[in-house]
Amino acid sequence: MRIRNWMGIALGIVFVALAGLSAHAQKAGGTLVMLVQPEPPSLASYQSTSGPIGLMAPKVYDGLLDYDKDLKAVPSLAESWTVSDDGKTVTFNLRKGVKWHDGKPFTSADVQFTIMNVLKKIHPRGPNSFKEVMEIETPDESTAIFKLANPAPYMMRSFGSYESPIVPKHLLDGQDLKSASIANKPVGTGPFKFVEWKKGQYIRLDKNEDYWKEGLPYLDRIVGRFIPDASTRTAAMEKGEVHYGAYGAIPNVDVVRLRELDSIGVTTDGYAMINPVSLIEFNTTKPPFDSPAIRQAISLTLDRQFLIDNIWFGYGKPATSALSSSYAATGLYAEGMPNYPGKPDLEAAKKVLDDAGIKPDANGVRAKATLDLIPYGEDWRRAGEYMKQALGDIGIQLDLRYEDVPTWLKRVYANYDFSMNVNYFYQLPDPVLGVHRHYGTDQIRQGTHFVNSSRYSNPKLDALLESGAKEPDAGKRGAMYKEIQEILANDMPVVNLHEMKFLTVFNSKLKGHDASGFGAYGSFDQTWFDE
Amino acid sequence: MRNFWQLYKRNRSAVAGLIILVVVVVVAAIAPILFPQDPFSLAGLAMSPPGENGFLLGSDSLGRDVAAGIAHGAKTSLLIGLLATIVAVGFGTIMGGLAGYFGGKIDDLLMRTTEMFQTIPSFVFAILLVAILKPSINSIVIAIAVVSWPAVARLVRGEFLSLKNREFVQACHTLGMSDIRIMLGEILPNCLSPIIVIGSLMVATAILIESGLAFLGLGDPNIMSWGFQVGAGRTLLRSAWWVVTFPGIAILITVLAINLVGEGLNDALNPRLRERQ
Amino acid sequence: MRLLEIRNLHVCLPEGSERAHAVEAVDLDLAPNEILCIVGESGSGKSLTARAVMGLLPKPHVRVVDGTIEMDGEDLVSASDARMRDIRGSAISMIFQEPMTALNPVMSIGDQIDEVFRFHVSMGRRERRERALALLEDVHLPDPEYIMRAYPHELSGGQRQRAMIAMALALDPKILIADEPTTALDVTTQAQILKLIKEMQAAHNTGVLFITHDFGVVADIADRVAVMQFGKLVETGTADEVLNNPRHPYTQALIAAVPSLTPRPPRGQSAQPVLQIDSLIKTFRSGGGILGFGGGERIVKAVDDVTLELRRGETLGIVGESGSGKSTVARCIVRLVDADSGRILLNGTDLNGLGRAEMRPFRSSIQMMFQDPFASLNPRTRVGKIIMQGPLLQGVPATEAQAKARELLSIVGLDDRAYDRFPHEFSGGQRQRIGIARALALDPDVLVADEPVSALDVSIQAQILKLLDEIRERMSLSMIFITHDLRVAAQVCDRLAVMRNGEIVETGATAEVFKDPQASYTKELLAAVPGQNWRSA
Amino acid sequence: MSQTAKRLRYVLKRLLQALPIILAIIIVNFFLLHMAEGDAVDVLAGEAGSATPEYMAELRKKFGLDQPLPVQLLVYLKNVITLDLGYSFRHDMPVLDLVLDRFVPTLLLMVSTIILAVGVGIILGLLAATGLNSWRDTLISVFALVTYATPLFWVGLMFIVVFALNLGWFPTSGMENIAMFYEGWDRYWDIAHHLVLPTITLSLFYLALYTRLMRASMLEQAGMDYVTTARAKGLTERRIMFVHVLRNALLPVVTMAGVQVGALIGGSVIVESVFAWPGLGMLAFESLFARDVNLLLGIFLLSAMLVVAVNLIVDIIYSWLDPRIEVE
Repeated sequence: MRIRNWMGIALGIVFVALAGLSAHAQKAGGTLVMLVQPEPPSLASYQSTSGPIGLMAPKVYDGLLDYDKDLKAVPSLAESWTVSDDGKTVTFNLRKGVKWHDGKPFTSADVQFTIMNVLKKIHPRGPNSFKEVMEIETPDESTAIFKLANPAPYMMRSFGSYESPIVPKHLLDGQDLKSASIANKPVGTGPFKFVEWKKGQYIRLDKNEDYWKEGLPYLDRIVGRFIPDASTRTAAMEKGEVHYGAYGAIPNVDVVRLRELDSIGVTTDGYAMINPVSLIEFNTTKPPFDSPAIRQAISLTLDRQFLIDNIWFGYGKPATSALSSSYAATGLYAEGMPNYPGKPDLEAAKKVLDDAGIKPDANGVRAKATLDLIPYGEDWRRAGEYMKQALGDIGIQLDLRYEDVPTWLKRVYANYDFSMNVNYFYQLPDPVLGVHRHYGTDQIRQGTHFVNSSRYSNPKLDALLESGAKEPDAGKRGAMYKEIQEILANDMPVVNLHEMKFLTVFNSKLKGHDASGFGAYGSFDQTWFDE
Repeated sequence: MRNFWQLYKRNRSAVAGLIILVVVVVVAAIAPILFPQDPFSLAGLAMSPPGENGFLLGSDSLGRDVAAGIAHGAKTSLLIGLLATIVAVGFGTIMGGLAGYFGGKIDDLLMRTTEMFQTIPSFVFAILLVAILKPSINSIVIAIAVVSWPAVARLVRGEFLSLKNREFVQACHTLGMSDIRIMLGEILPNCLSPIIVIGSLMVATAILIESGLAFLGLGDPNIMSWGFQVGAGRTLLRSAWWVVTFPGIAILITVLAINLVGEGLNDALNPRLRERQ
Repeated sequence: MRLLEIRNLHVCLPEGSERAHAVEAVDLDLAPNEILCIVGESGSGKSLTARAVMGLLPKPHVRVVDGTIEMDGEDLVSASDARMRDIRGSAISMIFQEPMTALNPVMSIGDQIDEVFRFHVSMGRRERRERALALLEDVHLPDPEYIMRAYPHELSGGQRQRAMIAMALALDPKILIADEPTTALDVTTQAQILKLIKEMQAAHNTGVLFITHDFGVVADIADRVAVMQFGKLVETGTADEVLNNPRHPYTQALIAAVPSLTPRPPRGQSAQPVLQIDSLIKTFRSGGGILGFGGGERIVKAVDDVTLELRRGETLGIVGESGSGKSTVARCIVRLVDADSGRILLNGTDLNGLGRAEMRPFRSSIQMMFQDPFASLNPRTRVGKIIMQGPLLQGVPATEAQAKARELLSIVGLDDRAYDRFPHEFSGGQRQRIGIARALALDPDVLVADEPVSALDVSIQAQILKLLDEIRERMSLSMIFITHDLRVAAQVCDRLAVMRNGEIVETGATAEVFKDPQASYTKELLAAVPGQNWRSA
Repeated sequence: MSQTAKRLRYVLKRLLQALPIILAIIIVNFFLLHMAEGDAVDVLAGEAGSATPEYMAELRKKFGLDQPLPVQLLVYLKNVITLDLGYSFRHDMPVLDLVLDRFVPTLLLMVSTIILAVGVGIILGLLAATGLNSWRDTLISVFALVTYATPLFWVGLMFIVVFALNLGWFPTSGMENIAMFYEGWDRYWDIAHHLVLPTITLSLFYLALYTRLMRASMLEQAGMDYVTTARAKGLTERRIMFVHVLRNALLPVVTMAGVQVGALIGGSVIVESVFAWPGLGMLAFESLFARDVNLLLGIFLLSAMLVVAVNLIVDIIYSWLDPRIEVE
């Protein structure tokens, strides 16, 4: 049984009308040069969620849906959609007349192929997001019907072009997905066509004249430019050689200076979808961090505001729970968790340690450990240096270790040869997508990156996580997650540090780059220059 | 010795270099007295300009004292320079000495090896070594030594080649002296001067390489050094110039001083120059 | 008529030198078409006098402080730099001791001659070239076209010096200054160059200021002679006066020190051989790499089937010019160089092919003395230790070796204080004495002396030769004496072997070889010895 | 044998001699890289966000990383013989294409740096030596020392701030103005404009070396006998310095330039990083941290060949400057 979602259609009409109207105010033309850092390994957003890929690929690919600034779903390749009452059937009505950049028509077969053969197989998060999708029926060229084993409300948040790009079946079917040529030369349905990738220099995308949104995109061209050195990126932004830099492309310290300039704008919008949180992972299987007490003490000791002020120059918010406060909108976030003090509480920390029998020796040292630092930039080194000093005050003596990416990944996620690791995770728009992977026993997957490397295992928590994932009722779900957060605040397998605020720095002449809820990961079809 | 000092003294800039170098060494030695606190300690208000909030040379983004860092870092930087040089000079002398003394196949083999090292882009190779050995003082010293020794080997080989045919060495052969004793006791002391000169310049280069590695994020995170300060402060260049500029000046002055001393040593030790004067 | 008048010339030395003036109160005259030889030992100031005339003193530390140098009435001391440049190369020109280093290695001979024309006269390119070719022809260089294009390293030593002479005579100078122009040359070449200088001088009516340390050369070439010592002129006069009737004691002593060409009387000798060298062959290879991409490999037969015999108590001289292989023979004998084949029998034991360890016991029986007094002693080792090293290596106890070293120092005529000093504190002659002491420390049966006096001034040379003679008697040494100097050979050797291109062309008792040379090469050599008509005493 | 044949033979010989060196470089670095923790798959998976061990194993199989090391090495060497440098794991492209793409910028930066450093170094060294102990000499010596002792990245950043931002004379970074996509002469001009700051920055360090070497070499040559001869011929000091001494003094500078090519490619990492110059140094740096073994080996191979080629050119220049050296 299908129920038409008139709402969707209506929204679509309004949207197109609005786009048509505003075309008078906005000017077409111009080349946008945006910072892409680092140079991406490929543009295969269907098999990698790597940040720089996310900056370029969504300009080429479309998703079934898009999300507005409030993260509400709006039509994209799907003109409308319906969810059955039992939540197990989702029907998408696809836009007609859409063409791939190579001129071939876009059909429901592409959707079926993308979800079942690509995203469920090789996308890093796809197997999770589409876990419940058993099959996709394609009664005609413009209808795709998803059949689910269980209801999956969180899935409806995963249809954006960054998370789930729809890829051309005719170019991928029957090929080895891992070495298909579209990895480096993407062919999509999006507002910009891939033209050229000059390794070490830039990726060039030109306007798609046949884009299905009438009158869009405004820009003639987008060039993604690679500049390895942060100070040089800042200089290039200042000089107007580049117009847009997101995801920390411009270091916060420079932003503090640049935001005073009229020619430059700064925003923290556009990151709601990824919801990043910095944290410390502990190896809970061996001393000294096998004791919850020492983990709690660390959480009590660290001055989160200091980190935010001195390393991220004021951008960020102290973490107060295992869940980011941005989940407050969906009612999942719980306030007032223990061991997340507003100000560092050294006395409490020492008491916790004393009570647990972790006493200082003659030199005042209670425990020694090595702190591994995520090798993604200088900020994390500074954070480590701060923690070394701060934790020294309660008798935890740290050595810092900063290795390159492969060594670090191998150490933490394959060899488990670490005791304490600074990291950051995207919590994503739903905890099932971004948070569960830290804590579930089923997420202790040796050799898989960014999952439960603490090897924390709690059957009670596992049960709560499982039912929380499936619960459609917002109120009940909120209660479950409150309990989850309480358990995690007491056991502290991971200490959350702060809710990160990524910065987007842009030339003031650049408008409309924030049209999508994805911010920099959006399609930029409505971006234009106000000369 | 007195003779040496007389000759050295004639080069005024070399004397200036020596004075600067002595000052740097003294600062390194008394750093724990000047700045008893851990140079990593968060001593006060972050990013204070020089002279404010009790920071002579300002503070960095975490409120660490730049001056304390420079004083404590002097020891590390000099140590890295010295150790890397000792290793490079030691190894290069052995390789160059063997190659020059024995000649023939050994020479060919050893010289091809040094050629190999000179064919690899050396800084990239140093980065590779540090990355593989994981960033620490030890691996930095090893990496610098590995890319520096071929120059020493070539120099020593040349010296050995010319000295081994000198008549005093032949005289030792006719006395039945063993090769080892001839190499160590007869030839080596006579090529110490150029080795000392190249060694002194190598200390300077090593300090520069260390700062370059640190710039690329390959420093030891636990030990205060000028390279560390420069690497940590480089993004602050435009917002808090003092954080990176003062350590940079420390590097500049020290490298400069070592070079002046090296040139002075060269003038004083190089007999060819001496005869000309 | 006087071409050049030097009056009261004083040239100072840098502060802190041994003496204040390199040249002191020198008066000299040079007439056209005259060859004036300035003779003296090293450090006598003869070279600086010549350079003062050229205005080529290493200013500012060494300069003329007093006196005049007048050429045709024009004072050169006070002449401007520009005027001196005009004079140099046209009115006065100069040739040097070592033509290899005196010519620019990266410039062709033709270009270097051409420069002289370009800077002094205006001439077309063609004309300059023709003049240069004619000059090369004049100095008897074969194939002048080739020489014009050639670089210095492509010519032989004699050819280079001829080219230098051509260059110096390019503009028909009034004065030619020749600073030891034949010292670096072999004796036969020297004779040719001396002949050439005389010929050119006569043809161009040139006044020649000829600097030399060799009285043989003086006897062959000089019209007048000036003798210098310690910067002062001790005697001047015609060649005949000075050479045959010297008045000043220094001149007398110098002349007395020149070894006579008349071989000394033969000594009684045993027929028992100490050392026999049998069919010795040594070839040197150069070029070619580890993987044999040779192409450029050169093979030189340095020693080609040499057979020699040294009898107990005798001194066997090996004479020959550079490149004859005489030094290689010596080095093969002491096993510094491994011979390719042949036998070296020391008291019946074949040394050739012995390993280092096997060789060690024989080291003490056969010792060597080297040519260069500066290179043969380790500058970083004290004299006592240098002498002791040998005995210590042979296992002699340290105290015994020390005592022996002190004793040897006194035997070679050195003060006991020398024991604790470094080699650089000694003069060349003293160092050769130390070298002798080192060789003697092992009580050898055979001493191989490789040009032991060639680098020494003639008076020192006489002393060392005398010392060697005494020691040979005292220690009943047998000696192989390598030399290029036939005068020295005549005075030292009992028998002679003459070498050329790695082969022995003649052997025989010294007196017989001198009196009645068999090989044509020996005759050539003997004929080339400078000053042979001068003195028979 | 004719002169040309001799030269050809020499070039061939030198290239053959370089073979074992290049082979050794490949083998040494191959094992070094495999000694490092983690491989290309770890990096790719880490960047992708998350990947299952099964997926990673599949990738390893695809890249041939599941084979024993000696087998991998042999396969690589076998491919290299056929001029196949393999596939870059990270870029999913043939290594040869990638490396050749970066070769031109590297060559541009290298050649312009050598020309600037050697050229200006020679001139400054000459000026210093001819004005020995004058203020000119002192000034040049101080300048050389200071440029040598100043960390490269600091100079680079300062140049950007002063010349690109404050004065606006040059672009901050990159190789061309990519918003414009110039063509023809405009493009060459644009590239030259972008080349200025990186070249000057990289030159400064080497400039100091050549200046000092040239000065010392001039002084040494000025004491040689042939200079006395030249004076005895009545030549002017000018002629002596610029014709006689200069050519001889150049020889050690040329030798040094040859020795430093290897260092130059490596030393450009920092400059390439600061100025976002798309050269091989930066590519090597990135591929190292991506454990892109094939790519890094390819870079080493190419840069080794470049060094060999430049050394050959230097030798030929040397033999042209110094007739004593015969190319044979």
